[in-house]
Amino acid sequence: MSEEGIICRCEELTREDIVTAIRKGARTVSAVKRRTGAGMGLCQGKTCQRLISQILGEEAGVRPQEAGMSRCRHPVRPLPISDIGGTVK
Amino acid sequence: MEYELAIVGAGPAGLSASIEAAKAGVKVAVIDENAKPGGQLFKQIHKFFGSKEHRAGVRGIDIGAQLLNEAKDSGVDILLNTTVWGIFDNVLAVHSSNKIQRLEAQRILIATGASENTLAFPGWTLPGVLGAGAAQTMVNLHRVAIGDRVLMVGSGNVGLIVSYQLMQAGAEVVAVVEFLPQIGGYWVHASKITRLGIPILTSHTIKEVTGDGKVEVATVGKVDSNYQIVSGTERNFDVDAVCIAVGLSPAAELAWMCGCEFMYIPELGGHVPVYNEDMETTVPGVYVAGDVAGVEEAATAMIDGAIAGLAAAESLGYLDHNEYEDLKRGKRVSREVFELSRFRFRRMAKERFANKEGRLKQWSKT
Amino acid sequence: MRIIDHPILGRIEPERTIRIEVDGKMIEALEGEPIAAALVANSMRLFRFTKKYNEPRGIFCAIGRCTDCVMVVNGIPNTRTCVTQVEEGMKIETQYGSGSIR
Amino acid sequence: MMGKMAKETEVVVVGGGIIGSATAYYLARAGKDVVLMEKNELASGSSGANAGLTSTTWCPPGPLLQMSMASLKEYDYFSQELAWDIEFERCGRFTVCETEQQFEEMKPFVEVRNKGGNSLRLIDRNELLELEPNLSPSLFGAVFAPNDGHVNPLYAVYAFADAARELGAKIYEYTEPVAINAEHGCVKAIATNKGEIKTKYIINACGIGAPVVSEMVGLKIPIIPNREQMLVSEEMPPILNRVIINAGYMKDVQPTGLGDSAARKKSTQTVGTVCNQTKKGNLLLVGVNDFVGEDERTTFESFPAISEGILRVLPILRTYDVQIIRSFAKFYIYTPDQKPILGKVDGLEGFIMASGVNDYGICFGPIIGKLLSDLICIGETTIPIDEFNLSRFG
Repeated sequence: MSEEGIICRCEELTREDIVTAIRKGARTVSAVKRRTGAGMGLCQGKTCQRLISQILGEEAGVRPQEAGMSRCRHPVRPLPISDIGGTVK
Repeated sequence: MEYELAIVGAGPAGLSASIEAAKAGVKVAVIDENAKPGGQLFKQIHKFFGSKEHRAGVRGIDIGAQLLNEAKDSGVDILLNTTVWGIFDNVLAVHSSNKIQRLEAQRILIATGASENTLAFPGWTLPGVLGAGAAQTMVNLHRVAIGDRVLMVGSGNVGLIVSYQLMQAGAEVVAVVEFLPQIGGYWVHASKITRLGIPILTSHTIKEVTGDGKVEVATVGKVDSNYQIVSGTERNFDVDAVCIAVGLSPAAELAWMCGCEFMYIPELGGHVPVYNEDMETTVPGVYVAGDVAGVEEAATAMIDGAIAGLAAAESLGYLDHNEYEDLKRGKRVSREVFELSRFRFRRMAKERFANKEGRLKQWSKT
Repeated sequence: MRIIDHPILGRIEPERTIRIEVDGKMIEALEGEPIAAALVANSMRLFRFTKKYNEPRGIFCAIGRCTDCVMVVNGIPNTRTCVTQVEEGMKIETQYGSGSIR
Repeated sequence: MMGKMAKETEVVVVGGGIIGSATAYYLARAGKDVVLMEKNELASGSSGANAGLTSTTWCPPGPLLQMSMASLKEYDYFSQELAWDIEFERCGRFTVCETEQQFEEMKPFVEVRNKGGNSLRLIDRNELLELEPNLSPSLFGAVFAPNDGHVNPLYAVYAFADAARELGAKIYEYTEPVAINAEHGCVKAIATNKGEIKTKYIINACGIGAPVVSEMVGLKIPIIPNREQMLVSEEMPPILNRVIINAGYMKDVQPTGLGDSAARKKSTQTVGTVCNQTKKGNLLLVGVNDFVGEDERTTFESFPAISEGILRVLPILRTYDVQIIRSFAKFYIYTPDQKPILGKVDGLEGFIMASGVNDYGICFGPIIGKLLSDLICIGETTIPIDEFNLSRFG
């Protein structure tokens, strides 16, 4: 269970999951994301990125400007596929 | 769809920008994903501080209504229930009425505001733990109670104001917890809630929240100088809601997508798009205003927005340079309150560009 | 619970109420309000259980960003209830994991 | 992981994608002193942004088919025997035909490949719908490839890299080569932004960056980035048991021998319909391919293009109003004949190519790593790779 406390709410990743990724060498928010999937869920990292940046600071001394943010991609909100491919009947 | 200026976000920054630009003759659209325009203004039922020119003493909700009327009167198109889900060069990708569309714009203003920061403690995912801004939305906008007994985490202005508003809406705020040794927000706000008998526990933090499927007990403790909980100081509060008010970050996804350069400035809320004195980012034709350009107050957002609107109008040829400077200066007179943070920002931004040969000149049109 | 009287905002006069079905139970909602508000007004706070740890979740950001308040709405899972308006006869269900295919 | 950089090693692998990580792993397993360097972060290039497909279907008989099948075995071993969780599954794949003509074209296609050792099977609409009830009944039939499947490409890269490190390989991220020192036709050392390393071998596993590294020794490589745009859906319950790809896309994009790949003009944009449901439940939807240099932005038009294609094949996505949560674009490492560029380079002892893997790098990564390790350690490879030598481009 999430005794340790959840960090990524969507993907249900705990602080321990994030710390393990950092111990394996992740030094940026993007690298933590690739290793753990944190920020790949429905909200696309809107809540957890900042927390992960903080943990990178605590665990590895990474400053927020170096931790960066993971790349923003379209769409900024979930988009129903039938509204995108509207012309197909 | 085609506009000369497309503004994303119908909050104080976006609406102010739209008014100035439309008055100068620009064809403007303001786009907002919500059913109601106004951004955070319609949650803000307290009176604002600051100078008279910037509507001090007026409540956020009333400012929102005024701006909205002014924008409509100036001929601004306000597209509601419309989400801008991306920006592709000069095309805004919008989603509304079950379809996606392209909205072309010669200038783009991103005024998407900020989002709430959070704290991760055991139990923070339980129903009943929510952002203070979220509580404000539920209580003031949707008029539903988020709980009867609430613990507020964070004593910045948001924490203090929302605590007061929760009391106004009939809830009981059992305490405000602040991990720093002093209260974060203005004294005026703090004294309003202490007068109501709400304790503000400085040098305290939340340890955990427990409950069966919902918030039942919040445990807080006193922290030492390393911000670690001193064992034995824990105390429990029986509550059914916990609000987190630990600051805001610019909601700058669209600016990232546009390829804007960013800087990390903790005082402005974290990663902020770099912009010049016209509120233009490092991507020509893309402007920012309001919280997305650095978390401040609604009054700052309105000034930011007005300047961005004027700057866009000038760059589109609707104002000559002198007219623009005069109008802009007019907006700036009452800026003293906010000058400090902006000055700091400008200085940092200049330092950054000074390291890049040739860029400084391009960036600062002075 | 609804906040009917408010010292600053005044009194709300629930004009048009509609009925929605939540996990088989009919409740009243106000036209134009988001699903999440209607549920909270009826003292419902638990919106879903997560997939991995089966943990309860509810409203967190209330503005459509965090996606924590998703439920199955008219058979469609992962619907953000804080930004989806109620409609007469809407069928809302607690979501388990990522929902299921009928 | 960071630490001070080694001064000397036997092999330097440049490029921290699937090819580089796998190569480092097999070399380390063979006891070689190996350094893996990546100018950005592990898996930050094409290996980190693709649909994770492992496929033998397209492979013409010969070394490519042999390599693809051998690579799947390596994945089996790595994920089963060594228990790395990389979400590898031989779930099978349907190359779906929307018309009778496409279906007819597939008959010789299947025959040739099966003679070469594959076990493909043509199936009609009824069987297709029985196996995949959510597919559109308007489809005509499909090629069933029982051994094809998918892997989580990110986890695969990290697993190979972590396993390599456990075996003693040194991994340096944010380490970019700036020059290669060679004397008397032999590789001597590689200079990077973090310092110089003496080495006997340099393996260029850089993906679309490979021409830059080869340029350091005066080699021109005909690799061109081909942008591939994809959409990612929200997590959903299982709606597909296998990977789906439309026959038209395979013909347009992959070197199947069906179309004349040389005729694939560089100006052409292709739109395909590929759907892979990950273990977690997200759908990875491919894609729009075009040649736009190294521009990795996505376009507005790719959204309706990809969505319309997939809705035709999987109408259930409309019923459930599935939401798209992300898009991305990365590069397919295109070569003129769509074959990889592998092996030694004439006139420069110690310089080895491991690139040009078009869109099959994830599938081929393990076997390329293994073959190149064999090439260095024992001087020969179990599958002939001569036809992939750079010299073929003259």
